[in-house]
Amino acid sequence: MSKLFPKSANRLPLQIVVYLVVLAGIATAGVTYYMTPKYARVGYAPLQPVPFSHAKHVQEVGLDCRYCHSNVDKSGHSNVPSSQTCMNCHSIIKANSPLLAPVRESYANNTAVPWVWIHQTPDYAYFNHAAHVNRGVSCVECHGKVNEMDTVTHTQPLSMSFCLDCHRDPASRIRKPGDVFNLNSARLVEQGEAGAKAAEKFKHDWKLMPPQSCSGCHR
Amino acid sequence: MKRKFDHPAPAAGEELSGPRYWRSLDELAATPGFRAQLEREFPEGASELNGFDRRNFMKLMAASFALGGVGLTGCRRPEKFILPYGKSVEGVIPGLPSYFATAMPIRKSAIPLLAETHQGRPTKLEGNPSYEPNGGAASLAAQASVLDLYDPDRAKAHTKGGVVLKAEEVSALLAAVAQKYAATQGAGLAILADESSSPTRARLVRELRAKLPRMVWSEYEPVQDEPPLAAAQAVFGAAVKPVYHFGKAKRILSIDADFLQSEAGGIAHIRGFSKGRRVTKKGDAMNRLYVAESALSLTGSMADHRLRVATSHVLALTAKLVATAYPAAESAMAPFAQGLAVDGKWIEACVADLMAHRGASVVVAGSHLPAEIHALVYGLNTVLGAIGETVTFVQAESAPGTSTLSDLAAAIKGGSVKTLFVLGGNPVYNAPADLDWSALQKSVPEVIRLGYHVDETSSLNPAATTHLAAAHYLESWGDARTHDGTVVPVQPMIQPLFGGLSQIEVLARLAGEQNVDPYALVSATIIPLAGAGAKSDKVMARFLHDGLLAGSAYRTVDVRYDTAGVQRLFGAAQPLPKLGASNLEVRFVADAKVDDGRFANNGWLQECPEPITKISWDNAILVSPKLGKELGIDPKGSLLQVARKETAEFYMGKENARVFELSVGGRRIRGPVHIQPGLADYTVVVPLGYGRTVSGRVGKGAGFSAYPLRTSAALHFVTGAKLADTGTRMFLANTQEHWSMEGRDIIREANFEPAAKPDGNSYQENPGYVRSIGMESHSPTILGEYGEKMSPQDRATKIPRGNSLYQTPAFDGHNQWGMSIDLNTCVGCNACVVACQAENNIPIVGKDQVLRGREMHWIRLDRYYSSGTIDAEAFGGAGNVELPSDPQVSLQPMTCVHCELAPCETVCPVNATVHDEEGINTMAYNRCIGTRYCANNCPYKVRRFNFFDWNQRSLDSLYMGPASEYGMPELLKMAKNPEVSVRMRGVMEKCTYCVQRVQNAKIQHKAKLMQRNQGAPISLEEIRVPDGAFKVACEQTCPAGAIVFGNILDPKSAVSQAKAREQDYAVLGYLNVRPRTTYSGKLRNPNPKMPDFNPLPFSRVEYSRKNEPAGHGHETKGDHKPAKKAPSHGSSLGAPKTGGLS
Amino acid sequence: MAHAEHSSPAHPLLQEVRPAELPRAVLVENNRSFNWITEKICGIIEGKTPTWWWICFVLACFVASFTVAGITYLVATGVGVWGHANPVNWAWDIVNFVFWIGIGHAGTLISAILCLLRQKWRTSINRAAEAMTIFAVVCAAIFPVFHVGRVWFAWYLFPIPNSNAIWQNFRSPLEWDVFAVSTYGTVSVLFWYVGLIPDLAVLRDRFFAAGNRLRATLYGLFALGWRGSNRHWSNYEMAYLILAGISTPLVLSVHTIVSFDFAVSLLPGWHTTIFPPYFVAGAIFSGFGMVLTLMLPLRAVYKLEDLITQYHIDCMCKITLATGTIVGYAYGMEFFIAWYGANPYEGFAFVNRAFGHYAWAYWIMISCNVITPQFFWFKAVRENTALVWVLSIFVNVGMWFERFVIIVTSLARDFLPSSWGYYSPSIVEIFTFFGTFGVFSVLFLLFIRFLPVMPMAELKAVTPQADVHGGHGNAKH
Amino acid sequence: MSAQPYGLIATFDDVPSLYHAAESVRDAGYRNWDCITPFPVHGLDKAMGLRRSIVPRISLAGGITGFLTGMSLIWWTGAVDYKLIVGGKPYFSPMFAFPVAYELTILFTAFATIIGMFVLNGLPMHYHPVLKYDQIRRGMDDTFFIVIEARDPRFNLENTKALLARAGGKAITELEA
Repeated sequence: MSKLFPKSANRLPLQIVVYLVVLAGIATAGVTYYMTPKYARVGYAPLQPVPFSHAKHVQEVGLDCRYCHSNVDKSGHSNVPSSQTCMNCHSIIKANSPLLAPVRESYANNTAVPWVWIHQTPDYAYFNHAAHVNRGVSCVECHGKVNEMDTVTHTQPLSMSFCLDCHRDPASRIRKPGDVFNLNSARLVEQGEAGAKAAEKFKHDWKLMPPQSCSGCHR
Repeated sequence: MKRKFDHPAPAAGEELSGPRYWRSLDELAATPGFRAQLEREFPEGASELNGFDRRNFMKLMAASFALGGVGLTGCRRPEKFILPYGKSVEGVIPGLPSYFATAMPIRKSAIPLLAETHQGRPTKLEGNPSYEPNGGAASLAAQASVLDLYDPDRAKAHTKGGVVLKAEEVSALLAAVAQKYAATQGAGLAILADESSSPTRARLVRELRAKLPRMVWSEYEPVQDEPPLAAAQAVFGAAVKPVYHFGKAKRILSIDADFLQSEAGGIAHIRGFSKGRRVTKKGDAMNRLYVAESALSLTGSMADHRLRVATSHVLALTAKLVATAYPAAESAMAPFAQGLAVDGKWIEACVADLMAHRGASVVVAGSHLPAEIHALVYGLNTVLGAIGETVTFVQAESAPGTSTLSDLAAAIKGGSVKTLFVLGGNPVYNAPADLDWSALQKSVPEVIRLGYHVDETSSLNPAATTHLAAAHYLESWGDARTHDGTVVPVQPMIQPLFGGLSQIEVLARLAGEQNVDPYALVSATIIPLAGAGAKSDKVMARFLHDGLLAGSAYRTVDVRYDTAGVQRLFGAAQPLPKLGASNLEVRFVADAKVDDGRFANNGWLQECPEPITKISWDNAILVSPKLGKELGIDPKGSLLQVARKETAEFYMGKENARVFELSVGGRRIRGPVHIQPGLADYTVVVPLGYGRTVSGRVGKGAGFSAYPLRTSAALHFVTGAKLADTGTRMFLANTQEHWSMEGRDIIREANFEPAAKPDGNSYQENPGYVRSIGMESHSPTILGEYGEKMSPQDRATKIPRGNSLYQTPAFDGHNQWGMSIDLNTCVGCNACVVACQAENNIPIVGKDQVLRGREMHWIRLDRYYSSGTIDAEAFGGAGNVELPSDPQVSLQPMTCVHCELAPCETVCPVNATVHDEEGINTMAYNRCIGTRYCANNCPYKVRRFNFFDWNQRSLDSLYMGPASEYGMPELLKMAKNPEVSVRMRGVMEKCTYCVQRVQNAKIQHKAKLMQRNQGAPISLEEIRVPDGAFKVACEQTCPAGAIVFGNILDPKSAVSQAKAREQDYAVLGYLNVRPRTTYSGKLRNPNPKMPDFNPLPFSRVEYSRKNEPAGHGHETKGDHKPAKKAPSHGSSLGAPKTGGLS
Repeated sequence: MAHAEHSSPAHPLLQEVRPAELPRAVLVENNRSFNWITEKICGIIEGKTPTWWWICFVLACFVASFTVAGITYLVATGVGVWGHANPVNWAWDIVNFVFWIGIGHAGTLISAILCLLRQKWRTSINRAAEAMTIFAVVCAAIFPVFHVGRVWFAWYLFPIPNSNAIWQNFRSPLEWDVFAVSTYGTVSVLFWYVGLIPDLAVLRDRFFAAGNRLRATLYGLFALGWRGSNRHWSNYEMAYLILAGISTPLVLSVHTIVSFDFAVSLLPGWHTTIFPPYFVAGAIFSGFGMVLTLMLPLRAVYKLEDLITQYHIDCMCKITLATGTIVGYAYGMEFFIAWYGANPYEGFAFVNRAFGHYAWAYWIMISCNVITPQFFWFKAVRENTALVWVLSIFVNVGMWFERFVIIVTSLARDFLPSSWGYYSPSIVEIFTFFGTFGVFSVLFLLFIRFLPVMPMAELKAVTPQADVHGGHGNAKH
Repeated sequence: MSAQPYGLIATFDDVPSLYHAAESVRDAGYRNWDCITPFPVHGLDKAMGLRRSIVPRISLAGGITGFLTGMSLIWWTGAVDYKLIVGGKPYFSPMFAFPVAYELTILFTAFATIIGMFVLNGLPMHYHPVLKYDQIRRGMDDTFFIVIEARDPRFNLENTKALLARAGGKAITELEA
């Protein structure tokens, strides 16, 4: 009697297994990549209504972060400046540059410039700027070197694990209070032996104990 | 931070007048109104707030922009926008709430408040601490009033005969009226207003009446919360009103007066009362409260001796009291005391006790009582030397020439009224039935109504009625006086959302003032009040900053009691009505929640259970168990009565009440009957304020209206009523099915003073009595010997293993949070329930869901009755079948107690609820998948589950799922607290110890520290949040100061002190869950000389019966007596034999 | 009858012992031949689909649709569509879960434990019983999965690395359940499938011979090229024995862990150490009830009296009787401990069960679980198939109510009287549960239609002719 | 047939004859041969001189792996990667880790056992010369075969045929490879 399965059929099971393994691998990799905040956020650099360049304003003009983000060390979240703040200078400098039209218009009839929102945390995560900048965590840790950016780009994933990395080991991230708003400064630990000691001292002296349980960020 | 709130010109307001607000966002985006609104609602960076509602709002807005072609949608995720101010607003720091002083006016008084605003949105109200008598506390109504501001059903435009009027049209209309009647000196013009304490309104009214002398100015309030001036007028010859100082009172006798809740100045009363009640250590004094009342009020529930007496018999009782206290008056009083069926010993002992504390005792009579009684009570206080001590009399505001509703009615009948203004109030709904107000109002050619809702009065005759949308007190300028007369500002937090007007704005326009800007009007009143020479702007700045005008309280007058005056008041003595099932007494009371109906459309109040009956969303005809039996209402128990029988009939866990018809004098109403222990046997209590026919979605159809029974002659109580079964039934949303503590050790009570023959049970003899009750009292200590030796601080961090298999990891936080609740001072006002609701974005679920037991309150007040009659046997005895006719009431605020060894955490499979290092039992909503295992394993049953999308779906279409519309009304979004996540369906929630407040306090404190000691090391003591730097919502609003929250690592903190008390205990402590919230045991202070004295609180009697049936209880020898008695005779245990008279 | 002169431990399955307590019953009546067995069992599959099957199948699908509808509505709307509310946050959902899991246990028990105990009478029923297990687990799994508030996040239950860097709480009995039930399901399927392989090979060749290449290929694929080689048999036997060996502790652990859901909590009426044994006994009890409920009609319809003999029914009745009595004892013991423990909360919980608002449920439970099985003392009853079938139904009902009583009454009235409540199911719950019987039937009908309802190889192995020393030589064909 | 056949197959009608035939083949010293039976014939392994199956060792290995996986998973997630205070219980304790570890033990044992069995049996193998034998169908039903493979050193068409015939085998046929 003729056979039901050809000889080749014997290789079939093995092949199936191999294919499955490969597929599973690809799927996992894909999910891991496309579903992590890193993918969704890092590199996000939308077009803003006004092509504002942090690089120019910080490096050339030499503005401090707090000139515009004036409440970052007082309030839970760092405010985006009102058009009034812009007009402080731009009523004189580039007073009628077409690029600044939206700002002037907004200032004139007191409407809002719809800045595109880049650094978002989820609704249920309560990040507090004041808590961080007052305790030696520099802007650069989460926002990257904004001072060198012409268009602001999302550089860190800002995922829970990202937060935890720092909360579990604050000493390795902190700066001298003076350096917090100096985005070119180095972390204490990156300043050699002394720096590392300083970091530990900082942590101990100022009782740094970042929360690692839910209530720190979720309410 | 309190400062004058810079207010843009009202002009901007018009652009966002009513209806447009409701159109879809993309359409709205086009309107200038939207921009204006953005500027007001979304100031600098506001959109970065993490509050869910705000995020959601931004999403919607982004979407709408996209539709409008303004924005682009990102390819990877929808773009969101940050919409900062064009021009910065001074003093507003995005993300930080601002606080402004204001006040909630109500009748002739006001509650000073601080409003927490987030970028111009008031979200939470708190009492203003600068007003000393209230000490920062607020009432239930005040807490809830912020929701009214965002009531989607409020009147959103001025209309005339259904046509919308613009602001200037309104001004024109009012000007026209003013002109028209200037000619006739006001003849034909009548104004009916609700009562108000506003000096500005008073001033404007004076001006107006000067201009239009023949105008009729009348005021009407359906409910009285201040004693009638007539009494004082008669006996003191002056229009004075009493102000009580319960803080000084050692002995208090309340004659049918619910001074803790429904009387004006309730908050101050509670505060004073609890001051005299608080016992922190052995040797402290404790006041004693005697209450004689017909209903069971909150005040009555606090009574040490309670006498059930029909309100129609109160005069007799008072007469007897006077006769006993002041023998000289005996003969005069005799005829009035005729036929009073009250145990004479009760009265004698009571009076003796009061007299023994001359100068430190006080008698209070309910405002609803006739002037005679008040006159007598003033006399009693004189005899007791109370006047000037525990009660002072102040010059009352009196506006001579103000006519009553009846006068106005007469005028209208006479046809002399051509134009009628109805400012506030709601006469069509709540005017006395005999006036037939609807007909009268219809007969007036022109009616102009200033109302917050389009209610019964506004919609009576739409064609002929002009409705002016009233502004909420949080969006309008004004002023008011507190109960003691202190002038307080009513300061707007936000522009009128719908361009509403306040009364003073209307009156000013009528009076033809040049400057009708309300701020100008108010300052014009206040500056003179401040006294000559004061610099005006300084005065106002200070006034608004403090939230009160220092030293502006009513002048105290010393009064002479004039006995002759009393005789003038009294007519011939009437025989006492013989009450019975066929001749019932009906008592009309303002509802504890919706008051006289003014708050009927407030969801928070509607859903909040009535403090005593525990019924939400309805009122009921309350009858005593005895009457209930006679009416044939006999709830059946379970197969073999294993627990105390329910007082109500239940169908599948829902109270299935019989609907009765209550008729008196030919008038009749229908309502569900609810058996209420503690009532005078033949007094029927009907709360007012329900059964609104024209109201918002919330208020409409809730309960029944009792107004149709009221006549001008008998506004507060009437006899001769009958109840007849209609054969129909309806469900009542009763949030507490079972009323008895079942002899369990949940609320631990003791008498304050020893009995005549000491038995070692009283607090004096055994301050640590709580430890001789409950499983812990005879089981090995759960902390283990080692743990017992530890200091409270060590216990909080090291968590002694006790006899457990497991060693708990150390809690290494800088602070360790804990709470202490004093059961002895809590009066059960429920303010905490709504305060928590406002602070934590807790949704309401509607009657249907409450019926199913799905209410979401994070803190609830458990109310237990005890009567000393419970069956000693495990089950099946007569003692369990008997309903208590005269119970003792025990109240217990119950919320998450944050167990150190939390059973809920152990069972959550996904780590959604875990402990933080500071001892808070946290709840990560976003991690929760909703297995509800935690709720099952919570012994306190304080976890609440989002069975539906309460926030996103309308409550009447919950079961339609996706078929129903998604999303919450914009207005309601504005009410949400951006500091707290709004929970979605399918997640568990519960009290978080206001973790948002805790965290913000910590952060602010640390920021300050870092800026203060630049670089210098910070000590562990420094890093701790200073005690009292912040308060959690329930603690903050508690008038009794019964709730204390703080850091238990700090031995000096208030909470550590409270926990150090000997009467501090953990509910269900034997479970070894180690709650961080502990309770201070309840004390009762009965008078051993009283006939109804019982050596033990009833709950204790029941405890002993259940747990030491033979009476072998150590420490509770006193139980022998009651325990030996036959279970079925409650009264023999010392329940007042005088109870249940008729 | 066959005799075993020598027994080598290496081949336990082949060795026939005579358990003292059991009579040497005839396991295959009328001394049937190998071929007869093959024909008989394959016949069921090869014959044309009977009308009654179609009727039942359509009916079952209809009933199953209730579950589908109920679950869809639930997920779309929220758990609120069920009757749950504070304080009763678990009710029919978990009741049904425990009920179905319990039923499943008999299958594993028959195939595993009886296999270890050398109870050869299991051979004719173990295949169907195992199938029952798997289908019951499927029905059971529906409830815990869909009772959660946010089922789309149910994957939080599995330790998958994610950007939130958060893990599961392995202290939670519910998390133990996740592992227990999924392991149980997997192992049951494997065990069942391994048993099927030789029979699939039979079908493969028969269909091939009959020229039905399609079905031959299908069966063939799953037969994995089985060719009855004795070198294979020897590994196969060993593997099968080991699977049986691990299934036994598995089945015990699964219901133990299910009982932990309650025993580990601190709720009066849940918090009792007696639960694990008591639940396991209950599971076996209900399981055998279900086996009887299913096998008796099957036996009648397919004329399998020669394979499922009176002796089989007898054994199952006796086990039901035994476990039923154990359960009864547990009920009694609960009360004793509650009284003896002198904890007022515990005491009340049990008094309340028997005489409180849910007394009706309690007494249904008692009468079905404690009284019903006592009838099995009588041979007359055991031999009256119809009666046995009816009684087995009672057992199922009773066991459902046991779970209801344990879960709902304990929750409805716990520590604080202020939060006492009463639970009643919504129509959605009722239909969803009713529907699961449809789901079960659909699966079971498909099984009896397309797979051998009895393990042919094993049956043949227990016939006299299977003995290497002849026994009754030639069987009649 | 031209090519070297796979081997010889002989038919036996009942168990005893197969049993004795197997013994004789074994005694003849063949290695690469096999019996085909519709059900596991008790005692046949001995008759064929097979050693005890090594599946149990594989299972044991699987079980141990499973248990360790469980314990280490719970220890690492709870006590190393993310320490959370849950219900006041320790970060790790074998007590609460046990149920899960236990279940994983069983799961892994099951997998190891079955995979081990298949590997040892060289299954799945859908194509096999024996399966091409036209009577093989009855081998799944009620007939017994002995197959002797041609690659056996002792295989010799004639002698082997004779041996099988002596052993009572009927219908001795060559199996094409």
